[in-house]
Amino acid sequence: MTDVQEAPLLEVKDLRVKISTKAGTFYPVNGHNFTLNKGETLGIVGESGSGKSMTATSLVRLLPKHAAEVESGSIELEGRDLLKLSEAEMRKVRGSEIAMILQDPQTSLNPSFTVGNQISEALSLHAPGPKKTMRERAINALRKVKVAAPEHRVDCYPGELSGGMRQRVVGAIAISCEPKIIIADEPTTSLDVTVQAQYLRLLKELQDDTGMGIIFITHDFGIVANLCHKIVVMYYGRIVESGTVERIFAKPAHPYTEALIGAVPKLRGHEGRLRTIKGQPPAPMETLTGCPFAPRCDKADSRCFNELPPTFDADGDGEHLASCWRVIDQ
Amino acid sequence: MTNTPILQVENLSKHFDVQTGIFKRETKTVKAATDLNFNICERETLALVGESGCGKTTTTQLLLKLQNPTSGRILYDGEDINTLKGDALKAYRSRVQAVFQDPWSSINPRVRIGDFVSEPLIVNEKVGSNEVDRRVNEALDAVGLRPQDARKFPHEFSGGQRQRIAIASAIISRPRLIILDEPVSGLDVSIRSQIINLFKDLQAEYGLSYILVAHDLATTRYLADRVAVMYLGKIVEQGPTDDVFDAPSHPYTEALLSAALSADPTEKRDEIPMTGEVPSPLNPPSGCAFHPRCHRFIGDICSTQAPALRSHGTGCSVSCHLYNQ
Amino acid sequence: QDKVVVAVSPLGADSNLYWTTTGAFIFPSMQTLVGNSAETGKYDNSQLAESWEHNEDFTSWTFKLHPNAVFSDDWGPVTSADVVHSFEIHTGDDAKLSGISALKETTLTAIDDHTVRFDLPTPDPDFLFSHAGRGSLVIYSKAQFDAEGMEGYEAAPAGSGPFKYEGRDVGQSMTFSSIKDHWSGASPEFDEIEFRWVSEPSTRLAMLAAGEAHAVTLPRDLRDDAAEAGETVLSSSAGAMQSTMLFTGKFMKPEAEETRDATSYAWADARVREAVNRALDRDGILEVLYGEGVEALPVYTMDPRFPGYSQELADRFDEDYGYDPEKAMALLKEAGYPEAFDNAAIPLVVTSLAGNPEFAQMAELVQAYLDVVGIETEMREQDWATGNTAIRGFTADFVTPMRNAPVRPAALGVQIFFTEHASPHLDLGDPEINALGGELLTETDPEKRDAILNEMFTSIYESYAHIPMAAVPATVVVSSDLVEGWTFPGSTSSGLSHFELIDLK
Amino acid sequence: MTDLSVKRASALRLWLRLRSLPLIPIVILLTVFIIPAFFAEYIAPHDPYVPNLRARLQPPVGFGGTWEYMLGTDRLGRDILSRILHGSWYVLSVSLIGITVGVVVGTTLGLIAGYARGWFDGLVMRLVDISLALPAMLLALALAAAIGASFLSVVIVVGFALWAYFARQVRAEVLLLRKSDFVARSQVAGSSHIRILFRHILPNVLNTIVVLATLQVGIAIMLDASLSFLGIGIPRPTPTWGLLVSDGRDFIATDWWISFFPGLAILLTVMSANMLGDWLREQLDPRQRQV
Amino acid sequence: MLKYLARRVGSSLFALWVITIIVFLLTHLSGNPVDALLPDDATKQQIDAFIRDWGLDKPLWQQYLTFLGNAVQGDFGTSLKWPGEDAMGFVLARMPATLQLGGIAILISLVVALPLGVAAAVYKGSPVDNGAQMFALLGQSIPNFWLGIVLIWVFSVWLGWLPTSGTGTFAHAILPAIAIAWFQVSALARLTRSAMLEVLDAEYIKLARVKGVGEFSVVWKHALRNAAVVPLTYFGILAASILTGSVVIETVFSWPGMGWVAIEAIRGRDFPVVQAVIVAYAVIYMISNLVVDLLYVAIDPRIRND
Ligand SMILES: Nc1ncnc2c1ncn2[C@@H]1O[C@H](COP(=O)(O)OP(=O)(O)OP(=O)(O)O)[C@@H](O)[C@H]1O
Ligand SMILES: Nc1ncnc2c1ncn2[C@@H]1O[C@H](COP(=O)(O)OP(=O)(O)OP(=O)(O)O)[C@@H](O)[C@H]1O
Ligand SMILES: [Mg+2]
Ligand SMILES: [Mg+2]
Repeated sequence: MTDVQEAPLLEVKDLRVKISTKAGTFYPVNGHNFTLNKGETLGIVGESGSGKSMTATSLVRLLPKHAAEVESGSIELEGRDLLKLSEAEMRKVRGSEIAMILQDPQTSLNPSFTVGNQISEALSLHAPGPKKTMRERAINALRKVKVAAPEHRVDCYPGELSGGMRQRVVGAIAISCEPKIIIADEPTTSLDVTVQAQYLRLLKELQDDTGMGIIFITHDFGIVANLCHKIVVMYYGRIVESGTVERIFAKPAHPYTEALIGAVPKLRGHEGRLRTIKGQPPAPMETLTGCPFAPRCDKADSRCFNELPPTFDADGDGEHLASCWRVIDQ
Repeated sequence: MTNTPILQVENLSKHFDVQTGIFKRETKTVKAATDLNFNICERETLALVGESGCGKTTTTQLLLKLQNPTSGRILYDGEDINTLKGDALKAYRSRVQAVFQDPWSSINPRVRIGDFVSEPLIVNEKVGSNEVDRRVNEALDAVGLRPQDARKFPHEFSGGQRQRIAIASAIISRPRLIILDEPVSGLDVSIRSQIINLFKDLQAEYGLSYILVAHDLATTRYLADRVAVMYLGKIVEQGPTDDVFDAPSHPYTEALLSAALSADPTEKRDEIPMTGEVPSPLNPPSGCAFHPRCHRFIGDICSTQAPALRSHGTGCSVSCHLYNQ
Repeated sequence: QDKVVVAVSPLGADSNLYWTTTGAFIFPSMQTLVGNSAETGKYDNSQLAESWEHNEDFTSWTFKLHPNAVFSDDWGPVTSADVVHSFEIHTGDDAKLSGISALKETTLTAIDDHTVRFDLPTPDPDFLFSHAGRGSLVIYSKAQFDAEGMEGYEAAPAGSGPFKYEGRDVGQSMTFSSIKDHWSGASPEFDEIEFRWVSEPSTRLAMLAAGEAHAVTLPRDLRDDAAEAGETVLSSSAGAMQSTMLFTGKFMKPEAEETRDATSYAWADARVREAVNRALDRDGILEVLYGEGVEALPVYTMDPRFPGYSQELADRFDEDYGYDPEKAMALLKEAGYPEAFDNAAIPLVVTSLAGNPEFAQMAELVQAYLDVVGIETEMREQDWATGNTAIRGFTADFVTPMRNAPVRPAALGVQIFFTEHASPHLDLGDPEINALGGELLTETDPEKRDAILNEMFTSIYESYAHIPMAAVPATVVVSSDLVEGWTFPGSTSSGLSHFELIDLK
Repeated sequence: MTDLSVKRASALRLWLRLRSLPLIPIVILLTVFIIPAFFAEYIAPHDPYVPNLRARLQPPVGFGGTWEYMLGTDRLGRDILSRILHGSWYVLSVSLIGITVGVVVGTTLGLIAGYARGWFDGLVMRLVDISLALPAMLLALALAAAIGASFLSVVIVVGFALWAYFARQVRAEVLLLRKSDFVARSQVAGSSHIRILFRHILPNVLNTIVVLATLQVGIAIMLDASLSFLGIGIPRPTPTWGLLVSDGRDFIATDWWISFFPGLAILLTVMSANMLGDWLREQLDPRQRQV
Repeated sequence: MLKYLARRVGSSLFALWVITIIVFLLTHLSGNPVDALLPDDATKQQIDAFIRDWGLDKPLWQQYLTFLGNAVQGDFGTSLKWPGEDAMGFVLARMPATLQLGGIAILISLVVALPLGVAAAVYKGSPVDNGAQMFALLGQSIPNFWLGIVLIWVFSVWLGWLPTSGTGTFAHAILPAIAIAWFQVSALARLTRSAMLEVLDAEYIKLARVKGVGEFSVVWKHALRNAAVVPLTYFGILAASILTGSVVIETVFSWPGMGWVAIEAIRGRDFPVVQAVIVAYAVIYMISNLVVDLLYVAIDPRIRND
C-alpha cells in the first residue's frame, strides 16, 4: 500500500482464544495471524458465530471473564506485546491507544449519563485536564463527528438522540483520545442505508485526518468492498483467507470466500439464481477433522475431509493467504 | 403475469396518537401512513422500501388486518376487507399470509413445528387430520425440511431453518399473497441467499404474489417486480423495479440508491450526500417532507406545498415538484 | 434502686377514666372504699373507709372515711363530697364498668364530711364487692374536677393511694411516683414504679432476664423456666381465679334430655356429662396447666372465702369426679353415645381471653382425654368477641373454657354462670337452680343464704352441669436479684395489687 | 448433520439437564415435606395429638433425650417429630391450595387484563394496587374474625396475598407477548382470540407461573406461620408447622427444641422450594436455553 | 406533570374508596364489639345503650355512608378500647413510630442488600456469590417472629447489648428493624443481583471497559446506576411488606406503632381504630408508590425520554 515499509501498527501472531463452558471447550479464535498498518483498514468478515467479535475483544483483552482466555500467541502494538501488560497498563491502552466501537448504538451508551459526561469520562481518563475545559472538549469531539448543535447535544441523555446520532456519539468517544487503532464491531448493522453511508464517510475522513488504523468487523460485503484495504475471512474460528480487497474480490482463493461473495445479490444487474452455500456452519463444539468447511464445500475431496489445510500463499507474494488444499493443487 | 389485481389499496392512511413528554401529557399524531395507493397483481412482487420508521411495517399490518386503517380502503378481489365476515373473512385469512423478520420471535417456542405450520389451515378450513398431515409434509418439503421435523420444537432449529418453517406455515393454506416484512434481514449472508432463492422458487411453483419490505436494496432489486419508495408515511415514487433503480426520479430515491453499497470494490459510486437529520415523524417538515435534506431543493414551493403523486414516464409515478409542470 | 418496672400483658381498655373501662385496671394511685388484706384477701379498711356497717336486711350501708386521707397534688382531704361525685360519674351514661349495675339503683347520701350511706332497693349482702373488687367504685377528687374538669382526669387524675400518677404512654406504659409521708403510713422503698404492657410472654421473660423488669406475669411453663433460671415465683395469698369448662346452651331444661334433637347437645344427657368429667385426669391436666399445688375445684364459683362453701363436696370430689376412663366408657355406652345422638361431635371452642393462654392447652388436653374414651370433639379457635357473640345469641352449642377472676362472691358468681338471673345467656335452663337463684335474690338471712347456695352448688355438682377445673392463685415472677418479696392477695382482675409492699433487695 | 449426531446431541442435552438437576433440594423436599405429607401415619412413631403427661418436655437425642422421642416432646408430652411429620400434610395443602387460588385468580385476571387492555385492565390493576395496599395480616385478622379462623380462611388469605403478584407478572408478560411476532402471525392465520390466548400466550407464561409458584411456597408457609403466631391460623390441635413454631416461641431460650425443629422443617422446605424455583427459572429462561 | 399527578392521585383515591368498603364490611361482619367491650355480665340496658351510641342498630349502608362521610373529614370516631382517643388521631400518633421502624428497616435492607447483591453479581459463581445466595435464601425461610425472639435472647439477654423491647432510644429500634429487614434483605439482594447481572452484560458496560474505565467505577457507577431501577421498582412492594412485617414484629417488640395498634384494635373489636389503621396503611402505601414513580423519573432518564 505505502511505498515506505513501516513497522506494522498492530501485529497479531498465532492468537488462540479458548472458551471453556460446562458443555465443553472450543477455540473461537484459532491461530490468527494478521497485521494492520497505519492508516489502513482491515475488514474481518464471516458468518455469525465464526469468532469475529471474539477476535476483536481479545485484542483489547476484554474477553468474558471465567469463560474465555487467551491460550497462546501475541498481540503487538507498535512492538509492545499487549498480552504481557498488567491490567492497569492495559487499561491505559484501552481508549487511548486502541478504541472500540460496539455493535449496537442503541445499547452501547449508558442511558443514565449525559452524552457529555460519557465523552469527558474517556477524556479525563487518558488526557486529563481542568474540569472546566472538559465540557468544551466534549463539544469539540461531538463537532468532529459532525453532530449538529453540539453545545445542546452535549447535555442530552442517549435516549434523546436518534440512532444515527447515538452511533456518532460512540464514534466521538472512540476518537476523543486520538487512538492509534479503532476496532469497529459491526457498527452500522442497525442503521439505515443512508445513515450508514454518512457514518462510513465520517470514519473515512477521520482516518484520513489522523492516520489511524481501523479494524472493521462486518458481514456486509458492501462495506468491505467500499471501505477496507485488507480482508480477513473467518470460518469456524479460523482465518481461511486473507489479502487485499481487490485481489480477494477479483480472485477468491478459498471456496468459502468465493461462495460468500457469490451469495450476495447485486445492486446492479440481474442473475438467474443466487449462489448458495449448502448446510450450516458447524456448532462450536463439534469435533471436525480436516477442513471445517469441507462438509459444505462443493469442491471438497477426501483429503479435505481428513487433513486440516495449512495456510498457503496463494499468489506467491505473501499478500494473499488462504488455507485450502486447492491452492497448491492448482 | 396476469393483470388482475388481488389487492387494491385506496387512499389508505393510518395515524397514531402518541403521548409524549414527561408523564405523557402531550398528545401528538404520528402519520405512519398517509394516502397510500397501490395495487398488487397475481404473481407479482411489490417492494416497499424506505428509511426506518417510514411506515412500511404499518402498511403491511393494515393489509394483514392487524390494525385498522384511519381512513381509506383495502379491496380484496374488489371487496373491502373491513367488511369481510364469516367465510369471506376466513378466505382472506387463508389466502393472505405473512413472514416476519425475526425467525426467533415469529415462532411460538412452545408449539410443535407441525402444529405451528398447520395453524392457518386448521383455523380456516375444515380438513381431516390425515389431510393436515399430508399438507404439512408437503409444505415442509417445499421449503426443504423433512417430515419428521414436524414433531420437533422450534428451539431445535437454526435461524435459517426457522425462517423456512415460517415460510412453510405461510404457504400451507395455498395463499395468493404473502407479505414479507424484512424476511431476510435477520439472517446470515449464506442463509439469506438460500431463502431468497426459496422465495423465487415458491413464486414460480405456486404462482404467489409478494409484498416485500426490505432494507437491503440489492435484495429488493433481485426479488421485486415493482417498487414503492416511502418517505415519512408517503409513497414518493413507484414503478417497475428496473426503471426505478436504473433511473430514479425522486431525489430521495436517488439519494437512497446512491447510499447503497455495492459488494464490488471495482464499482465506483458517486454518493449523493444527504444533509440534515432524519426528521422525527412527530414533527414532519412542512411542504414536501424531504425538502430539508433534498439536494435538488428548488425553492419555497418545496417547503410550503406538498407535491402530489403523479405518473411520470412509463409506469412510474413520482411525487416531487420537479416533475410537476 | 429507685424505679421498679412491672411488665404485664396489655389491658382490655386503657384509660385514666376508670368507669369507661370494663374494670381491668392497674392503678396504684387510686383507691376504693374497701380494701383487701394482703395476707388473706379478706376485706379490710386499708383503703378509704375506716369502717362500715349495714342494716339488718342489707339495704343500707354506711361507710366512715379515714379522716386523714388526702389526695395527691394538694387537692385536699378525701371527703363525702368526693365519694358522691365519684358515684355520679361511675353511674353516668358512659360507664361501662363491670358490676356497676349494682350501684345504679342505689342512692347515696352524704351524712357528714366523712360519712356516706348507700341505700339499696334490694338487699345485697355482697355489697362490699362493689367497693373492693372488680368494677368497684373508685374515688376521684371533686376539687380537681371543679378546677380542671374532665380534662384534668384525663391528663392526670389525683388519687389518694400511696403512689402519684406521673404519666402514661398509651398502650405502652404508665408511671407512678411514691408519695413520701402517705396518709396511710405506707412507705414504698422506691421512688417510682412503671408498668409496661408487653403482649409477648417471652419478651416479658426476656425483660426479666435482661434485668429490664423487676416483676413480670408469665404463663405457667415460662414460670417454671424462670424458676429454673433462678428467678422467684410469688403466688397470691388467696385464690385469684377459678377456671372451668362450661357447657353452653340451656341444655338442662327439662325437655332437653328427652327431646335431644331439639337442642342437639350431646351433653344434654347427664351420663355424657359425667363421662366427660370422668374421662379427665384432672391432676395431670392441672399440673400441666398450673403447676403443682393447684387444687381441683369441686364447683366453679364456690369458694371457701364466701358463703355456700361445702366441704363435703370437696371431700367427695375425687370419688364422683375422679379419673375413671372405664366408668366413662360404660356411661357412654349406656347413654348410647354417639350412635343415638344427632350432634355427636362436641365442639370445643377456645377463646383468646386476655391473660389466659392456658385455655388453648386446656382444650387440647381435654380433647385428648375425651378422645381416649371415645368422645368425639371438634376444636374451634375463636376470639373472645366472636365466642361471646355466639353465647349471647343463644346459638351456643359448644364447650368452652371460662374463668372467674377475681373470684366473685359465691352468690354473684353462681348467678352469672349458672342461672338466668344475672347473665341470661349462660343459663343452664335448670328450673330448680333458677328457682333457688330467685330465692337467693331476696333472701337476706346469712344462714339461709348459705343453705340456698349450698343447695345450688350441690345440685350443680351432682348433675355434672359443668367441668370444674381449679382455683388458681395469681402469680408473678420477680427478679431474684432485685426483689426480696411481695405479698398481694390476688383480688384484682390482673391479680396484682399492694405495690407499696414490693420489697427490694 | 447426520441423524446419529442429532441423537447424540439430544442425549447430551438430556444428560446436561439431569446433571444440573438440583438434587439436594429435591431430596430435602421429598424427605421433609412431600413423603411425610402422604405417609405420616405410617412413618410417625407416635400419635401427634395424644399428650403423654409423663413425658413432658423431653429434650431431643443428644441433649439428654431418648430415641423414643428423637426430637423431644412439647409441653403436653407430644412427640415433636410425629407432629412435624403430620403437620407437613397441612402445610402442603395450605400452600398448594393457597397458591393454586392465587395462580388461578391472578393468572386469569392478568391474562385477560393484559390481552384485552382497556377498562378491564385498569380495573384489574387497581385491584392489584388495593390488594397490595392491604396488609395480608390485617385482612387475615378481619377475616378470621368474620368467618372464624379455619383452614378455609388461611387458604383465602394466602390466595389473597399472592394473586396480585401473579396478576402483575402475568399481565406484564402478556403485554409483551401480545406484541410478539408469533401472536401477530397467528392473527394473520386467522386464529380467534381464545385460540391465541390459550394456545399461544398461556403456554408462554406458564414458565413464569411455575417459577413464581415455586418461589411462593416459601411466602405461603411464612404467612401460615405468621397467622399462627397471631392466633388466627389453622386452629389447634392441627400441628401445622406455623403453629408448632408459634407455640414453642416462648421457650426458645429454654426448651428450644419445641420450636427449633419445626422451624428447621420450615427452613429446609422453604429453602429447597426457593432453590428449586431458582433452578427452574434458570432452566426455563429462554435466554439461557438458547446458548 | 400536574395532569399525570392528578390521574395517579385519582386512581389511588379510587383504590382507597374500595378499601374503605372492604374494611367497613369486614369489620362489621366480624364479631360484635358489644362483646369485646362490655363486661360479660353486662345488663340488657347497658348493651342497648351501647348499640344506640355506636349506631349499630342502623342499616348497614346507612352506617357506611355515615362512616364514609366522617372518614373523608378524617373522623373515624373515637376509640372504644382507648376511651377518649380520636381513632385517626390515635393511629396517626403511632405512625411516626412505624415509619421510623420502617425507615430504619429500609435503610438496613439497602445497606446490606445492595452490596451483597452487587458482590454476588460481580463474582457470579464464586464462593461470594454462593454465600450471598445462601444468606438470601436463609432470609426468606425464617419466620420473622421467631427471628425476633431469637434476636431478643441473643442480643438483649445473653449479650446484653440492646434493650429487649419498647421505645425510647435509637438502640430500641435496632432489633425490631433487623427483624423486619431480614426478609427484605434477601429479596432485595436477589433482585439486585439479577438486575446487576443483566446490566453487567450490557453493551454500555463493555464500552465503559473499552474506554479504560476502572473496574470499581464500572460496577459502582455505570452498572449500579442502571441496575438500581429494579430494586426501586420493588420499593412499592417493599413498603407493603414492611408494613405487613411490622404488624407481627411490633407485637413481639412491644413497639408502639401502627402494627401494634392494628392487632390490639382488631383483637379488641375496636372498629373505629381498625378502620383508621387500615386506611392509614393504605394511604402510606399509595403515597410511597407515588413517590417511587416520581423517583423513577429522577433516577432514570430513559423514562423521561420515553
Ligand atoms: N461468553 C461466551 N461464552 C461461551 N461462548 C461464547 C461466549 N461468547 C461467544 N461465544 C461463542 O463464541 C463463538 C464466536 O462468537 P463471536 O461473538 O465472536 O461470533 P461473531 O463472529 O462475532 O458472530 P456475530 O456475527 O453473530 O456477531 C460463538 O460460537 C459463540 O457462541
Ligand atoms: N402502535 C404505534 N403507536 C404509535 N406509533 C407507532 C405505532 N406503530 C408504529 N408507529 C410509528 O409509526 C411510524 C412508522 O412505523 P413502522 O414500523 O411502520 O416503520 P417501518 O418503516 O416499518 O420501520 P422499520 O424499517 O424500522 O421497521 C414510526 O414512526 C413509528 O414510531
Ligand atoms: Mg459479533
Ligand atoms: Mg418495520
